[in-house]
Amino acid sequence: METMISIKPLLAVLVSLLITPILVSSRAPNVREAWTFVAAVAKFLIVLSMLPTIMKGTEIVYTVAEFLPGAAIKFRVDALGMLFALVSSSLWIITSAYSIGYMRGLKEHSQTRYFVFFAFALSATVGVAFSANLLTMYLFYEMLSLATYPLVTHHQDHEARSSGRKYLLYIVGTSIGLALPAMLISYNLAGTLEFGKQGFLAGTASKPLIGLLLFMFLFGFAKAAIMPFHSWLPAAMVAPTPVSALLHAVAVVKVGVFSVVRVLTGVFGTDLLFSLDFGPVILLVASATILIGSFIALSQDGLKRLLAYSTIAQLSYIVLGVGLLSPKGITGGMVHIAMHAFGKITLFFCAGAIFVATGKKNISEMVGIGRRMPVTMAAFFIASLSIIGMPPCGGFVSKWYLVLGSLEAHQMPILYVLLFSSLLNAAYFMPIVYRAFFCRPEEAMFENTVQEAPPFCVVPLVITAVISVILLFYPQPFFNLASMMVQQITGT
Amino acid sequence: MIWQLDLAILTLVVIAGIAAITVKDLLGAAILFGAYSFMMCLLWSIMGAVDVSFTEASVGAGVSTVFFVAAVFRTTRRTRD
Amino acid sequence: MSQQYPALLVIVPLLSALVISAAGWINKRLCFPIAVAALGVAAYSSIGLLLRVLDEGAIVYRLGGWDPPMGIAYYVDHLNGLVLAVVSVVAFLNLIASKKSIELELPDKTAPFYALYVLQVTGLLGIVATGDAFNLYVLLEITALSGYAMLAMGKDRAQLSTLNYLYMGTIGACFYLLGVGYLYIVTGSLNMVDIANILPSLYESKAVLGAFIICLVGVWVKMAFFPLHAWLPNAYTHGPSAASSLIAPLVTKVMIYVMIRLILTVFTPEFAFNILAISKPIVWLACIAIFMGAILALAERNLKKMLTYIIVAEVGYMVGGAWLGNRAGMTGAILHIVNDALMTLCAFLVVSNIAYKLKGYAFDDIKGLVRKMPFTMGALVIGALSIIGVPPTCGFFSKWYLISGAIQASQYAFMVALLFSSLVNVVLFFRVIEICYYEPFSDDGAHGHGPPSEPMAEAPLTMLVPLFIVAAGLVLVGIYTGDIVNKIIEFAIPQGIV
Amino acid sequence: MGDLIQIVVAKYNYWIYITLMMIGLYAMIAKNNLVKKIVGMNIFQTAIILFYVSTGAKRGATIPILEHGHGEHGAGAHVVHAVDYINPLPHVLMLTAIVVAVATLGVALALAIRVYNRYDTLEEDEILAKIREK
Amino acid sequence: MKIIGLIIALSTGVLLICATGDFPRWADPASPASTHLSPHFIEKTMEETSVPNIVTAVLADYRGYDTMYETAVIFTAGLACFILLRIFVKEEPGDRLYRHLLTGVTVRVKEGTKLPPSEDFERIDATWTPPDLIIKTICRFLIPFIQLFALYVIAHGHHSPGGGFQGGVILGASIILLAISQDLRTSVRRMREKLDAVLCAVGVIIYAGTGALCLLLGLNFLDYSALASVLHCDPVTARSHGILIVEIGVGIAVMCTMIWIYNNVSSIGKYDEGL
Repeated sequence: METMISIKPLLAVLVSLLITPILVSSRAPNVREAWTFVAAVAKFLIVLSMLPTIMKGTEIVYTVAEFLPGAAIKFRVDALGMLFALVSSSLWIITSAYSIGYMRGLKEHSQTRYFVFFAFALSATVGVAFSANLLTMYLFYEMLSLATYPLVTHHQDHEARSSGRKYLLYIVGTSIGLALPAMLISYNLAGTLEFGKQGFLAGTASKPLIGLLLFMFLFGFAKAAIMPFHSWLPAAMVAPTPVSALLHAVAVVKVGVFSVVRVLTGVFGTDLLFSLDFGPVILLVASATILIGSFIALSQDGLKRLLAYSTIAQLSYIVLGVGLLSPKGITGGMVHIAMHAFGKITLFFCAGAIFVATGKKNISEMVGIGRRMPVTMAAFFIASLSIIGMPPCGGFVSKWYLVLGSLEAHQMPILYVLLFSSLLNAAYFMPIVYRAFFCRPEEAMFENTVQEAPPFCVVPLVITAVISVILLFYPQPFFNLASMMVQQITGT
Repeated sequence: MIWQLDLAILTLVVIAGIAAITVKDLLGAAILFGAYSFMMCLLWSIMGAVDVSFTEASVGAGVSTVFFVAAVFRTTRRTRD
Repeated sequence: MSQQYPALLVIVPLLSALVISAAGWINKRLCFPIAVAALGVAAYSSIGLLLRVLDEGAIVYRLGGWDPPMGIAYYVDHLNGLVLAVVSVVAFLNLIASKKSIELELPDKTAPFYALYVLQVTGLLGIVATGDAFNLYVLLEITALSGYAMLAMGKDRAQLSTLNYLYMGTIGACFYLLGVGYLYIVTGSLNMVDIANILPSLYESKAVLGAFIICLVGVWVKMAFFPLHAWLPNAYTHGPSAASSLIAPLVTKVMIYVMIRLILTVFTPEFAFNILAISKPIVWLACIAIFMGAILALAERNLKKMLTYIIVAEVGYMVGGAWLGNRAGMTGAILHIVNDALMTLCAFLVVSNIAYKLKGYAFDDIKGLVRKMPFTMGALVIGALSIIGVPPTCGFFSKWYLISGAIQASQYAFMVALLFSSLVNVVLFFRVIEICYYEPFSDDGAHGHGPPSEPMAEAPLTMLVPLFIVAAGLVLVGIYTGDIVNKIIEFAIPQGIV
Repeated sequence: MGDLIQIVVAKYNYWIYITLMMIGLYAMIAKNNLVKKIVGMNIFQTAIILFYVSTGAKRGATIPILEHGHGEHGAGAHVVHAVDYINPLPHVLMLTAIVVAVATLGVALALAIRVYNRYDTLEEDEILAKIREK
Repeated sequence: MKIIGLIIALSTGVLLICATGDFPRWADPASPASTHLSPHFIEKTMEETSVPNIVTAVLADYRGYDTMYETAVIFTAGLACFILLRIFVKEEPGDRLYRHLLTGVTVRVKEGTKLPPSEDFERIDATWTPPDLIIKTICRFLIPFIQLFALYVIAHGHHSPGGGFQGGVILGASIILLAISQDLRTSVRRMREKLDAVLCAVGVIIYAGTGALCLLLGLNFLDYSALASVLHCDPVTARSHGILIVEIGVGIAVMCTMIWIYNNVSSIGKYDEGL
């Protein structure tokens, strides 16, 4: 595994930070948004430019500052990080387009702050993706938590602030209370924090201590919304929809789950987890989250809250995949990061578009909306298929690999969990689509004045929907990255 | 040195000290503190610390007491303990 | 000239303080430039001194030309070189920042105030630099007296709380003096290094033990270590902003330094950690201090007073770290002296900016302040992040060392206490931030929607620029932690401690 | 019993200084009147000075002023024996301590006067009551 | 509170008593305190500084650095009392009382109008009480002698007990005595506030300046032997002279500070008639 030193990762992280002064200083909205676009595209291109190198199996490394032996501010781009960075940076472009439409459509206040912290959040996300050790990851993780706080509390009213408090309490509380001490303990055990191919904790501590650390890490990154540390996510739905879209489909929750995956593979190492057989523990937690999340989603009427619970459930697929500790399972989990991202962001976009166009938030009020907003609801349909994991959508690929993985690992119960949860997904998505399209005209709650949302809103969601279809037939970029990573991990 | 004298003065010092913090009148306390300091400086001169006792005589017994008295005149003599 | 840095460091401020107080009777406008020049020289020579120490190791400066232990000598090694630099730089920045607020709060007493200010800095620098146990006491008193005078110039109940501070401070200083006396009667010496050389034969003596305990208690009173902290919050809260923003960052930290010096140099670590089995109880006490400080801070509805309670908690950090008895903990304590001085300075400068523009700094007064003074609030956020301990601000790294020290010493209670106080700090500061950013400045503003109605009325530039320098310093120190630790603190801790 | 008396007699200065220090400390903590506290503070400090001076005492020695010193310093030729003179160092330290004590006293009194001008009483509890009712 | 105080005091006492157990016998010539450093001071002082009064030598030379700060402490205290108490009140409008010194009649001057410029009127307050004749005269008679004695104490500190502090305090006390026996205005007329305050600083400056001079002359701070080149004498005598110089500085500083503190305390910073 040869490595090359390049400043590109740092650039990829900084590019969106560097524009923040311009954003702050620029008074004219057009200038501001133009710059946002520039940054987004630049970030995407930088990430993309690293792709070939990674595909060649080379790793890109860059050390910023070292303040302790083994614990530096250091970037390393490997396949997994690449996968995640690709997803988030590409989606940022689309989301910023969408948020322009959304924010202008609703004439939201203090948009500058919004865009600035959006940029912050993206830097942090890519930083997490490229971090080479726990310390760097923790740094950007905290940065993300703090940068998203103003976005969550964007409306500044009482509800927003109380849920902001909840958000901060959960996220920062767990990261300081559990992840930080876990990190320190493992540093004092192993003397390093560098993610290794097979982790660095192997053979340094007794089984109970490893178990404790596993627990602390698993729940310490509460952004992964593993139950019982999940309830911040529905609360955070008060944020403007683009925020929910990006943060809860892409940035925040994915960062959380990405961190968990990183820790499981890079700190503990699959072999260690396997030998001490902690796999079942992870599987138990994950599948519990999946089922409970889906059940709660069934009972939701607010569209965004429903999506939030479905996110909670879907995230645990990824953890589950890694918990299977079998190559195919891990591959499936990693690919699911991408698949779920595209599917879920489409759904959020749709919810936002509906809100912009009609001001409706609840499912029960959306009868017959498909007639008025056919494009939106078509996209919604496709995306929900992807989430359920049915062809012709990308979600199918990842689900398929998860199933294979569970077979490979001889975890029959997990197989049932997967199938059952897919049924549940269908059970809470399909009624919406059904009501939207197939209802008698007199039931329709919308008069003819209602139109599609502004193009700025519609185009992005169409794009993402299309992409999530394409991903079924052409999942290679993400798939190859994932399988490369798996090869490195398992050495097979 | 004459240890009886030394002992006597030591006792006197303690008595003066206790009296200074127990007397129910701040002016009295100030004066008793002056007495205390003066005993102290006698004690030190017995121990041969001439410079110290000289300083204590001028500073402790002299100026400090004057400060106390001035302050008490400017505030009040009343005290509950 | 660089041979004379240790003397210049202390003498220039002293002389200029005298000149200031004399010049005040001739022309008030002379005072500030003189003070700035003096502290500038002090800062320059302290940094030069630190560089020299880094080059050629510890420096001994014989005052009066007498060899220690006959005369008084300055010992400047890596430890106090670092602290000297911090003290002088902090004092210098704060002086520049406080000019306006001094002129606002004490219009007719500026000259003596500057004189007292510089005297205070002189005392602090002397305490840090000196190698003589009794000399330290005298300088302690200079610091204390000038501090009382400055703090008592504040508003409402300042005098009363300062008087209590005076009682406690005197008790503390006298205890320290008594401890030195006990050391003197058994060793016959006052020079720290000399005492350290004589002590090993006397480790069993009860007198040495008594001396150690008395000194420690005295220093604890001075540094407001729980449960001896009662005087601090009121005294610091009601003082004038210039005074509290000088005293709050420096005095407690310098007393921590004194404690570490007592442990490391006077009563060698061997005695403090191995022969006496008191480190565990003290760490427990530190945990209680941290908990209490955090909880009391939660109860406050006043920004400045909240900060004073945070100081109490931070003192707990450093005492606990120093008494963990291992290298990591000691490193964390020393590093935290630097960081906490900067963090506290940042926070208190913010408070003095607020006090300069607003009538008060209670939570009700600072609603929606961000629209009025955005830059100050930005600095507050950075300071808050550092106090919470979010990377890459410096607060995180000292906490890192402290916690790993706690883990190595398997003092998990201390670790828990640290994490707990970090969490409480999150709550504290995000409460403040929420109030400052989201509360409508005036009641008519409907939850801050629509364009900000409040015109910007930011503090003058002379107050903002130092604030920004400090805020930037918080991040820079954080990034260069590695160098500070490996180049300075490594050598400040004797090899005996592992 | 006998050796107890021995100890008591051998160190009675120390016992007395401890007593005085306890008196002072008690006054500083327990007294309610601000000026009384200041008196206690001074007693406290003086007790410590007594302790130091006692450490300097030396049996069979005279005050630390050289006898043949008068006249010009050629007299330094006279040989001086340490046992003949009391240890001067504690005296020096205590000169400093006395001056510090009086300095502290001045500041304390000034503060007490300020407090009195504000609250019109020197009793701590009454002051606190006034603050609370404000 | 009393209970807590008692407990704390007693526990401290117990601690100290325990610690006292290992002390050397009181006044034991063989105790470390008398054998470690002091012999050097006692035996070497004469040849190193040519000052017979060892205390003075150690005070102002061996540990001169301490003493400089002790002077600074005094100065700080004066400054503190000043900043705490002094109130610069405007001459409040209203009638003023003057007293004719020879006849003792009190004249009330209406607001705005002025008194004919003459020496034998003195300004008084409503609370003015005539000073007792005997006390006044005796103090007037005593004060010069007190001051003379103080000067002697300062000057003769090399050879006999005394020195800067004691002399300074006595000098200050003489002025304070004047203020008590007559009134503050009289003493302030002798010793103006401004002069007093400046002299405080000057006193300490003399001390620190001497040290700085040594530093400029190429030796360490406060190393008086550097003065030899200035005073044209051998280093040892230079030390002796240096000690004298700084003692004078200390005397000035202490005197003025004592007066300063007294004036502020006794008149609550108003500088009226005082007690």
